[in-house]
Amino acid sequence: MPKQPTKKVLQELHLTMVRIRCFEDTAGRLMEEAKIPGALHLYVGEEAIASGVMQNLSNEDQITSTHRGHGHLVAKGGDFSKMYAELYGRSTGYCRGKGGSMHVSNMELGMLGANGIVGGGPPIAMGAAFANKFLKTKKVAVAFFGDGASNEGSFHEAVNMAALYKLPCIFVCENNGYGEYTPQAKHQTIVDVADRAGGYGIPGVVVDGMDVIAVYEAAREAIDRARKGAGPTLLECKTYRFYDHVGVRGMGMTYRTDEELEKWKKRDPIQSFEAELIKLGVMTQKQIDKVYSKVNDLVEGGVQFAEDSPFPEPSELLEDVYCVKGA
Amino acid sequence: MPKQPTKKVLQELHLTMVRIRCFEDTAGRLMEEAKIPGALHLYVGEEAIASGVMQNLSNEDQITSTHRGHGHLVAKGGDFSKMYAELYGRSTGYCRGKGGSMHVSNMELGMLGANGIVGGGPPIAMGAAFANKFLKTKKVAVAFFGDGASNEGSFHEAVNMAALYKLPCIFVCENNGYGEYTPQAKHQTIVDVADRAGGYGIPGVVVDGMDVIAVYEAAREAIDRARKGAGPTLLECKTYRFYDHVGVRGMGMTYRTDEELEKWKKRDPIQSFEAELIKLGVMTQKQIDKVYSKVNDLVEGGVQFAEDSPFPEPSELLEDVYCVKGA
Amino acid sequence: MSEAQKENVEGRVLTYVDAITEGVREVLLEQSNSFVAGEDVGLAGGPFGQYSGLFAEFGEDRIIDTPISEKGIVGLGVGSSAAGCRPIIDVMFVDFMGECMDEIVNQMAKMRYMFGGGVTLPVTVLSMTGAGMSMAAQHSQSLEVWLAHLPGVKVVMPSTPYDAKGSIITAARDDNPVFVLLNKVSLGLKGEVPEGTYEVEIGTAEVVRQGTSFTIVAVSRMVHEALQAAEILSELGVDVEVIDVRSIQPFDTDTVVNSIKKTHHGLVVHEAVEFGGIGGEIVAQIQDQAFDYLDAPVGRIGAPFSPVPFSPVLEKIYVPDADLIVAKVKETLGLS
Amino acid sequence: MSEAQKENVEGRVLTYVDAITEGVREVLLEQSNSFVAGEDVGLAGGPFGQYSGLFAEFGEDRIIDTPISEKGIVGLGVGSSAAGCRPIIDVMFVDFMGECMDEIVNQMAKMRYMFGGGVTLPVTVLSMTGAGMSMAAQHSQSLEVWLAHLPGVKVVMPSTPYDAKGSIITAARDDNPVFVLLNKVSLGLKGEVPEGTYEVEIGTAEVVRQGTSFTIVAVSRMVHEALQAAEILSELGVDVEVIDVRSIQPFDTDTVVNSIKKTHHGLVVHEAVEFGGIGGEIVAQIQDQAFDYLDAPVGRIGAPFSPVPFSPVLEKIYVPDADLIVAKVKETLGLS
Ligand SMILES: Cc1ncc(C[n+]2csc(CCOP(=O)(O)OP(=O)(O)O)c2C)c(N)n1
Ligand SMILES: Cc1ncc(C[n+]2csc(CCOP(=O)(O)OP(=O)(O)O)c2C)c(N)n1
Ligand SMILES: [Mg+2]
Ligand SMILES: [Mg+2]
Repeated sequence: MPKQPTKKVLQELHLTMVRIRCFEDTAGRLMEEAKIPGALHLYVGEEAIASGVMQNLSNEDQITSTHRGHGHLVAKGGDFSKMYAELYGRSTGYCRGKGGSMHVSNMELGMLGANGIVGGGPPIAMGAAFANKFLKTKKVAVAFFGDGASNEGSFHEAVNMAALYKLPCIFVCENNGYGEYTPQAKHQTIVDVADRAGGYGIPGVVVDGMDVIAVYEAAREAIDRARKGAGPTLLECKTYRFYDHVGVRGMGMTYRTDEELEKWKKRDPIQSFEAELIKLGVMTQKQIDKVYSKVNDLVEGGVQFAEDSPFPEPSELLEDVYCVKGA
Repeated sequence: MPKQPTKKVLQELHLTMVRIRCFEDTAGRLMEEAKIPGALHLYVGEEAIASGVMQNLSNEDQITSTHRGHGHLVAKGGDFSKMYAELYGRSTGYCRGKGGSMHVSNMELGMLGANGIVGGGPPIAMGAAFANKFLKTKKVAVAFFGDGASNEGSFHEAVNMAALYKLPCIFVCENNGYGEYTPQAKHQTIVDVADRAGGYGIPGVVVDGMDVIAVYEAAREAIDRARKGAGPTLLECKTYRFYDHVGVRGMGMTYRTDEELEKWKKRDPIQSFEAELIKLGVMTQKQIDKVYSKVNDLVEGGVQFAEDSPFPEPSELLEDVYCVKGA
Repeated sequence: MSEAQKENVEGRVLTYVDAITEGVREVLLEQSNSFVAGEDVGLAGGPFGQYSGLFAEFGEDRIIDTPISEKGIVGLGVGSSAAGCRPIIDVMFVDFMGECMDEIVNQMAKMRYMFGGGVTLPVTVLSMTGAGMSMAAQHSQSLEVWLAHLPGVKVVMPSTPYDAKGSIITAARDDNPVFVLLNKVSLGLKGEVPEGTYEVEIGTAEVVRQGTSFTIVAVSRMVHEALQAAEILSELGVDVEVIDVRSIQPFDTDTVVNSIKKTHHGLVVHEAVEFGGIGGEIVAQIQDQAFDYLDAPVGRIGAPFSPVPFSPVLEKIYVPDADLIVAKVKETLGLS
Repeated sequence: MSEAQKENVEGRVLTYVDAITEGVREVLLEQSNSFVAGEDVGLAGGPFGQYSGLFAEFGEDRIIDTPISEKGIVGLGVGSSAAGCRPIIDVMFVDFMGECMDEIVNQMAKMRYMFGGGVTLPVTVLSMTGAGMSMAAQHSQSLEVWLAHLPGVKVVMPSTPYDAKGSIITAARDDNPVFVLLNKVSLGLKGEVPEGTYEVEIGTAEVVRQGTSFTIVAVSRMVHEALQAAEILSELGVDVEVIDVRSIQPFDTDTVVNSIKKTHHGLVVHEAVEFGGIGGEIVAQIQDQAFDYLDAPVGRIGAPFSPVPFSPVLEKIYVPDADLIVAKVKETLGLS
């Protein structure tokens, strides 16, 4: 049996989840109020995955994210001000306003980008892991992707190559049971995406994605394995998104039942973890409340920063297309 | 235990293999003599696969082939004259000289083309199988592909979709241990490509690709299953190519050992089958010799036909780009 | 839409998105071997609602939700059309064509030719193009020139509800692979659309505004910007003719060249990146065939040389509009 | 190659394919974080022998055989270059780009922009283009315009051994994604190649033959056909200037326009399908910037509108050559 995470780790896991939840709740509201342009894919309900995995990574380690990428960047240490500014399309954003929600990124934090292309991340993470091995660093690269993305050819090619070269690469499938509005059973015959691991001769692990400790432990094992040079793991986390595919209420489509949603909401990764924390005596309700109020202050500050920030200048349009030597 | 194939079937299997071998031996010689332009990928050594599979198909059933496609078309009933004419780039060829070795095809025989793109076939076969089901025919579609091709994203997507829709589609992996000059162990970690079937919830079957009866039986099972509506099978046939990747002696690269080649040649699918036929009293050596002489007459006739045939007229260059209504 | 056709319309108005749905529906009614396949085209009715109601009407056998597998989806179109179906394939955004370009360039476009005419692929591909919705670099592109450069496929880009419906029907009746590239910013655009089936010939441009002193050749949504520009310019005494190219492969050179011969001035406008876009092809054809008629170089307007930016302020500058067209025409004519 | 450079060469002659090898080798020697990855680049030395000897010299850590997985291969290039390497990625034939177009168009080309400049991708992609070897429709294409239309990548097409080696070195030193598209029919072509490292600036064309009365702008192997045509034409009294564009993205408009201003006549020649090819872009730029200098329309020669046919007799007609260029120039000048 693995040793119980320390109190510090438990508190950090909690903080990360709360940070994601609060960031996303406000982002969703702002989108539905049309203050944030474009489309947001919110991570609410899935916080345990990014939090549990990222707890094992340093800023040096890389991740590739998805269209549903805010949670990953928050968990990687993303600054709310720069994130909201990016969602607002302001020049102070992480991408100077050029990327927006679907491309928010920060190389200093090892976040190689949210990605608007389903399946876009795995080949890039595999490539980063290749560099890590080539350059003899001890870094690992983690590719997050959805159940839907596991049907893209890019996933297949990336996992095969990572396995072949024994790269320090972890493939984390966030299986929320749907690709957009299509349930898993209508896009693949298997129940566990992890079953695909066998086709590449790597371990496939299924874990409860609503249980942050379970994710943390499983990710630690996979990451340790990768760092030791033993190659990739396909780690599948079963989860659910509490909001719609896009935004909070989305387009009002009826592809999921209320019962199903309610059933999963009862397993809210944050609420259940908080109950556990209190039971274990790691945190009191008061301390928990304080976490929220601190985080909500950061949210408010971040939104304010974004709204106060300037839009990019027209001259910025043609910047950053190429790297100009000496510039 | 499945019932023993009839004498007629055994003789047909033999004939098909001999047809392929003789066609290819001559084609290879003609290429190396620079009589046939371009590059040929010869099927010698792998005859048992096309022969065993195709014995279960009618002209109505479709196949997609590979760059190594002559054997598939021969086994599907391809006419030597039209095939050689195509390899020679003559207007009497199956593709009016426009396709050549890598694109030789014939829709009347259900042969949806050799394909110069590794992994090009599986999505097309899946699509044909989709039509078969949609149109409620009883046809099946078979995708042939190599071990190397199993690493293409197109393979992954096609198998997943075929499994999802339970299509009458059979995926036949001709695992000859190499993708061009790269041994299997250097392109994937698994030994059996059939292991990938689990990732799609379909049966994966490994069979000795040098044993035509084994291929015939396994293919029959998979094809029966598909025709009954029970969905696809991934059927892997272990084989070896006796010639180089391109042509007979190829580019003289030293990526395989002579010992390896000799070991496999001892398992020549035709020679060992002939010994078996004689032992079983199905054919005499004399009858076998007669098969060769008949087939060689066809080869000679085919080559003669090709060499006597005209090249396409310049005006044909711009024909067949589009289907012109009423034309 | 010609004047004659307009008369038959009797004022039935639909949005562009509803016209798409209606076009697809007519095809499904007409051709029992046709079906729609793509990501979330079924129960969800397509990400833009462009297939809404079809799942209920035609059922899951004919409106087929696919996995997120663009290579598989296009392969499904190629294989099933070779084997007797007339599929309508949805590639959600043209940006995603990168995922299935092999199936398009090496299989769909070339199979008939490689087979010496031995196979026919009556497949229609629908996909959304265009910027203007803050969807950033991977969901806003206009990559039509890739396809127009590809012998073996046809490419149409309807700008109106009328053309959207008619083009889909015509494409589906065509025995060749046809791409119908739809503009996502135009989905709410309203226009007259007749009931029942009708065709919009592939390969013919339409003069959507008559004029005598300047020709604007516009692609897809830019037609509307050009028409707006023409109104502004008419106040300045410039009588602009606007041509909706409608089809970029095959391309209706004659209609364009004849107009230029009349007006002696031309400007080509599209949303795609200017460099390497279809505009260069059109300009090259014009100068080749109307050289002696030109009083000034034929201008081009396309997107600047960058990916599509997310920030609305940058995207607004990025996408060509009526103002830019007016400015360019004035510059060409030396008006201040 | 400029005159100055030529003087330093001292007659060292290499084939185009050996120049490629040498260019790659120099890069590997110079940059310890560079490696080559692609299908059969290792032990086999590349399907054209273009990497031969490198596996023996640099070992399997730096010359990496990959599975047949173009999406993975290009993804490897994108991810590893973002993470500190300077990869040289081999996409065996440019025809296979269809398999990895997403990784090129949506990731490699846009990542820096989408990240607001936050990432640098010093990746070089080598690939073979061109027809003429009876390799049929899927192994003979010239798809360079797809890439030239794509903000975020650079595209060079060396026509000589000198340029092949120098372009590879320059590309590998560039901090941007650069495609070096090599011509497979030119592999045996001989030319002077200096030892050691040197650069061929990306984005500058080269006047490879001076002339006064006609400008031929040629891409890749067509440079040699143009030079041959120029010899024939000189006997007819036409003094042809030949420009090797070398780089199509960025494109050296000035060199081309300046030449046209001198000769008043232009013809653009490339091997890619004419419709939608880079020729249209070049013609559009010329007529825009040298309109008043033109005595005749700028001509274009590209492949006809069909896939590349297999049959040698058809392929011979298909690929543009010196005879066709001569005929076109004569036609433009009204010579019989
Ligand atoms: C290549 C590509 N195809 C389709 C889409 C449209 N799309 C965006 S998100 C999505 C669903 C993704 O499902 P999944 O991978 O399960 O992630 P989830 O949204 O459930 O987190 C789709 C189809 C896309 N962005 N990219
Ligand atoms: C998409 C694509 N990538 C690469 C190639 C080059 N190529 C031709 S054959 C081949 C090897 C194929 O190996 P496998 O699938 O095992 O078939 P085999 O040749 O062994 O029969 C390769 C890499 C190609 N034709 N298409
Ligand atoms: Mg999902
Ligand atoms: Mg093989």
